[in-house]
Amino acid sequence: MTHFSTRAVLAAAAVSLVSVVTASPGTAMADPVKVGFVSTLSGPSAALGVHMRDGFMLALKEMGGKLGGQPTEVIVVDDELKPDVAVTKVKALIERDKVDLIAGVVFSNVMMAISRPVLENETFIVSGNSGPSPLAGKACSPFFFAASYQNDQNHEVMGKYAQDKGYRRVVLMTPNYQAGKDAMAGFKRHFKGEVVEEIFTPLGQLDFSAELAKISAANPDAVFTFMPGGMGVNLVKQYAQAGLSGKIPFLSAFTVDETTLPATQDAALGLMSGAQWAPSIDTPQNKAFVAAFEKEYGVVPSLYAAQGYDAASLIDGALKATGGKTADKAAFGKALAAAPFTSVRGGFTFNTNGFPIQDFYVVKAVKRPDGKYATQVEAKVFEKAQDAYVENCPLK
Amino acid sequence: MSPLAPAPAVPRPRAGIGQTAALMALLAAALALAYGLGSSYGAGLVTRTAILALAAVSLSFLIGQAGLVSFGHAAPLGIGAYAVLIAGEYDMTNILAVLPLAFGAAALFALATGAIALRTRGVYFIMITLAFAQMVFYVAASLSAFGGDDGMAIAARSTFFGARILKPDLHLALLAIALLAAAALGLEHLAASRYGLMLRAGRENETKLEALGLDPYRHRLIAISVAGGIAGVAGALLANQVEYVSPSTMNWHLSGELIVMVVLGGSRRLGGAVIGAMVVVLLDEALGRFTEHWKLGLGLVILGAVLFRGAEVRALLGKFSHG
Amino acid sequence: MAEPVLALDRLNKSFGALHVTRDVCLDIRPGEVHALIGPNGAGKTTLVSQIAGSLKPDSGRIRFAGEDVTRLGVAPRARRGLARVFQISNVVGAFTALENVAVAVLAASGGAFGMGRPALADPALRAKAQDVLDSVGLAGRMAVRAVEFSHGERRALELAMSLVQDPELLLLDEPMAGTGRAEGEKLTRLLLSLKGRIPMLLIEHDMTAVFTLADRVSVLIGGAVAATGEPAVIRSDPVVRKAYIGEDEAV
Amino acid sequence: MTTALIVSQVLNGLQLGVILFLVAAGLTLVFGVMDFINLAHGVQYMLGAYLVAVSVAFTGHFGLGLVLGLLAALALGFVMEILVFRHLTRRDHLEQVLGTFGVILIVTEAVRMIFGSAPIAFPVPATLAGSVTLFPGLNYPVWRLVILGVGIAVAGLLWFLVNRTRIGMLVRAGSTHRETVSALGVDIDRLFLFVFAFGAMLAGLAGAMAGPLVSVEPTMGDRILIIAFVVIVVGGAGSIKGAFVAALLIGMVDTLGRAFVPDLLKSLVGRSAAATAGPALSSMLIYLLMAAILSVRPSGLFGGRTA
Repeated sequence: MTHFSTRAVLAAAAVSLVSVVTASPGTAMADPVKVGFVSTLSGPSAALGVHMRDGFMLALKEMGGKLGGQPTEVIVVDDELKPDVAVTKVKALIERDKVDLIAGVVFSNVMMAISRPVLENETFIVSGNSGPSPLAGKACSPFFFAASYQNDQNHEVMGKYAQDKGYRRVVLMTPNYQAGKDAMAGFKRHFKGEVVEEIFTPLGQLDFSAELAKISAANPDAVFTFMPGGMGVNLVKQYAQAGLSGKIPFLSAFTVDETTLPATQDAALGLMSGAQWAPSIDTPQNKAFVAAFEKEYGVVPSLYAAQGYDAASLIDGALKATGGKTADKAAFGKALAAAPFTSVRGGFTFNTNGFPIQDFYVVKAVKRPDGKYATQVEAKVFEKAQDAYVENCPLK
Repeated sequence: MSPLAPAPAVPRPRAGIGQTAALMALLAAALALAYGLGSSYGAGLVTRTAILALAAVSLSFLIGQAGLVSFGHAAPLGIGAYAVLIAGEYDMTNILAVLPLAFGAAALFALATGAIALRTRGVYFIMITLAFAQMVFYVAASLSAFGGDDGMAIAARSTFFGARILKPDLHLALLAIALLAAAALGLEHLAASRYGLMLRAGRENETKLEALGLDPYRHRLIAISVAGGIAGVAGALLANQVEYVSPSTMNWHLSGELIVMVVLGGSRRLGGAVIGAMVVVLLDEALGRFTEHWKLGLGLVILGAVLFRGAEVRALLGKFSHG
Repeated sequence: MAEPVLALDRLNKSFGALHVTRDVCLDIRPGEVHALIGPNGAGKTTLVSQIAGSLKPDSGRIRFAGEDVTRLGVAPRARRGLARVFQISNVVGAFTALENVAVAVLAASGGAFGMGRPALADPALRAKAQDVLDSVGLAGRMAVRAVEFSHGERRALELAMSLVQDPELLLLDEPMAGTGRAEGEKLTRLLLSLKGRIPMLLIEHDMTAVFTLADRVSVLIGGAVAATGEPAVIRSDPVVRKAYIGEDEAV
Repeated sequence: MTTALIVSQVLNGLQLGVILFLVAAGLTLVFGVMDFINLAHGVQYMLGAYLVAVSVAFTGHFGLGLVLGLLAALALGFVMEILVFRHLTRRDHLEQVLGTFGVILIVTEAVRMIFGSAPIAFPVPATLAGSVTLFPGLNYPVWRLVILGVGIAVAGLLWFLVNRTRIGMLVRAGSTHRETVSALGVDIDRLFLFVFAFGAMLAGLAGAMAGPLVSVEPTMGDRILIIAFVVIVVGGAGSIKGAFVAALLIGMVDTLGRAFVPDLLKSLVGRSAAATAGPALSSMLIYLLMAAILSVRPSGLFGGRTA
């Protein structure tokens, strides 16, 4: 059994315990704006979090390291996709680092875990991705703003698209957790045909052969799926190899995007997704953003990157409106709600619940002339859409 | 255990009480200091340390005293956390009911799985405990009424007949330290008792114990249940601190980290686990501040600690530490 | 005659094609020291394991202390008074002599689950341990860890752990192995002092010890009992001489 | 339920089993020779996938890339053994668990620093892409058939190596009579070096076979590691035959469980209950199987000794 010098270890522990406990936030100089950026940077889904953070940091860099003209300090923390870890770290951001607001958060379980302590503390959250339904509806908060979407919306896009296309029989497949169930519910909101089968898979599944065999046997008009991160890569590769790609249309959300396309490559070509943004959106801001991102990081940005970028622009705009001050929370909240920035996705306004009113598209995975893979707008499905939960939100 | 390793020194439990007391004093002092400086974050860190130390101490009892390397100790911890969540959903928040419930549920789980796991030895034991923990993980992930894979926020921190005594973080911190002290001293006492002597004898030489007419099975089962129950209490405290419970609490990495704490601090004495918990929490904290790739640093520290605890180094340090 | 303490009735054990115990019948009478000898590979260890309960015979019965124990495991047999001293000294190396004996006392007395007071603070336990350590000549070594003991001392300690249990039968598996001449003689004297009080089954290579201690001797050859009888008879048995003892060793 | 569906699910199960066998074989060999618990085996699987993916991209040729990648995996196996693992062989299991847990963290993070968190490309070689019609109504991906073939070939090769060669004899003897082998004058440490590196290469091969099917990212070894351990303890640690049988058993149970348990539950407890319980039960199935087998046979199906 290993054992170390007890006294040495004890002494080291004592010293470091004292030093960490007493570590106080930097002595008050001209207070910079402090942003706590929470993202998933380790584990199988880290790619999403890396994109979102990179988008945010790119915007900050373009603005000379300042938001709203103020010197800005961004403290990035890794939530490890563990809600309890996230809560601990977010509490540290608020209590130790005294951040002015929290930004980022990829996954909704993390968002649901941190939202209560953060919002109870009346600290603002600007979501760079997650838009869970409780925060859009009953549990909405004047301190919460989503620079992304409400979770259900991209699924609704695909349901509407399937309906418009005249598909009658579809198979739905998602991981067995809340977001998966929400995805199915979102899809069915506008799809009126027959759902032949609902397949729930364990989270983090590697091998989809059993499910693909089932799908092949059921031979539906289309498959709708939601498999974020690595699961999506597994599924797309195996879907192509099973020879289903050309045969059964593959509709998805958060499954085929620029975080996974470098891995799936040709296997994903032609697959359809619901999104509120794609690199191909033709606005000057978006063209500049996509070019800058590719130049900075060498990869095509994903919607997570675009949302991270927009989150930074949104904060920047609001800070400009308040003259760089966040102390007056009502004023800062009002400034954020006005969405004083130009989103890379085009039109963007906030609804009463802090979620955007925006357009949604069906996008298709393509190979660009330069050999890189990206999504491309195929059709606009919703125009200036609001989410399904806003009526439940008491905020007016 | 490797036949080539020299016989390890057996814990002298009584000698550990002084160390345990010193460690509790250290935690309490750190807490006082944090409050003195108005660092509620520091206080939270002390609380987290105490909670993880509680779980680590119980695992240390299993590893150091009973010789049972459980690779699934996150499971009873998670069960304790879920006990708080589920009881809260049924409006049961009284701490006098919730903590015993967490202890009982986790101990019962440990008893049931231990009864099977104890039929195996060595690597099989390590793996079967891991397997049981994975099963609990998947069960928790399928509890859609309680958040499924996402987990959910607990209704409220535990109360004392309706009084929200744990609402102030200070109270939770004090409770965690007090329970840690109680558990550590209780386990020290248990280790020194007749039961503890027999448990260690079984760890050291099972064949002989059987030849003396004693099958250590029941002793071990008791140890597993007690350790599981204590881990359950730690889980209940963790749920109260974070106010959120999810299956990720039962991730096998946490089981691994608990082993790291026990071994880093030394499994000979229960206090070692407390030291290990301090080191791991602080390492997480310090490295996490320093770099995105903090896990690389943690890995290096762990590997280095295992590789370079060579006899020479120990002999050198031993002069100072055991003098 | 009183019922034997231990009676083996046509025991058989095979490992695959290897028939290592063949129709072994053996009994040990109250108070008797019964030696079991045989060349290497005769199946002594397998037989001892079956008697102790760590190995189950393929067929045959074992009666011990008036009871059929064939299907019982090691621990239940030990609780019925079967005390085993292992071929390779089996004590808890990291424990002191006192702790070792305390373990044996507690295992025998059923106090093994006591969670109240510290075990070693019990004066009655200490007194009992002191007594038995005295009786095996380890009086001054109570607080020394067993790893620091010599072979002979460890053997004596193991014997002490057996004695403290008031055994019905001592199963001694080559107690002289690995001990020096002086230590061996000391051990022989110790066993001699117990003779008559506690029946023993002595498996031993050291013929001096065997002929000093044994009331009867059984010879195991090729897994079967070739002969049983008083030492003098065995010593002159031609089959035994030929197969095992060898002319020059036969004193 | 059609015959084609059942046949394809059985093939799926076999093929998953074969991948598990490739991973578990190295693990069980290393355990057998030195009683060594190597948690870092999963990262060797991950490294194999990365090395082969990179070599294929670099050479532009799948076969050549595969060979180069596997050689690199072998070389890395030697390096890791010399740097880390040989210093852990004579420690107790606890320290092995701890030390190799540290190796997981280090290697995973190092790969992330070099290649990033995002999954990297590992396409199926063009000639082996797509699917073939096995019989009317049953199309099956060619690559999965390749995996089946490779796995069975490796199993045959291992059987030959272990049962018909001197080194195999030593490996078998080493797992049960370590002292005897040492007494024969065989340098057990050298034997371990080769077995370890070979095991690393086998894990790498498994990674390379799985690469075109799954997401190749730094933590891909995590989940497979746990299942591989389930395989070796169910089979009996140290036994190649056990690993083979257990791998196929677990591959089958896992796949068929996922394929049929939800439907089965639907007919038993109704649709909504089945929707939640089904996936949970099918993910637990292999652990249930393991617990059941170990409670009856504490040393696994073919395990002679308790570790």
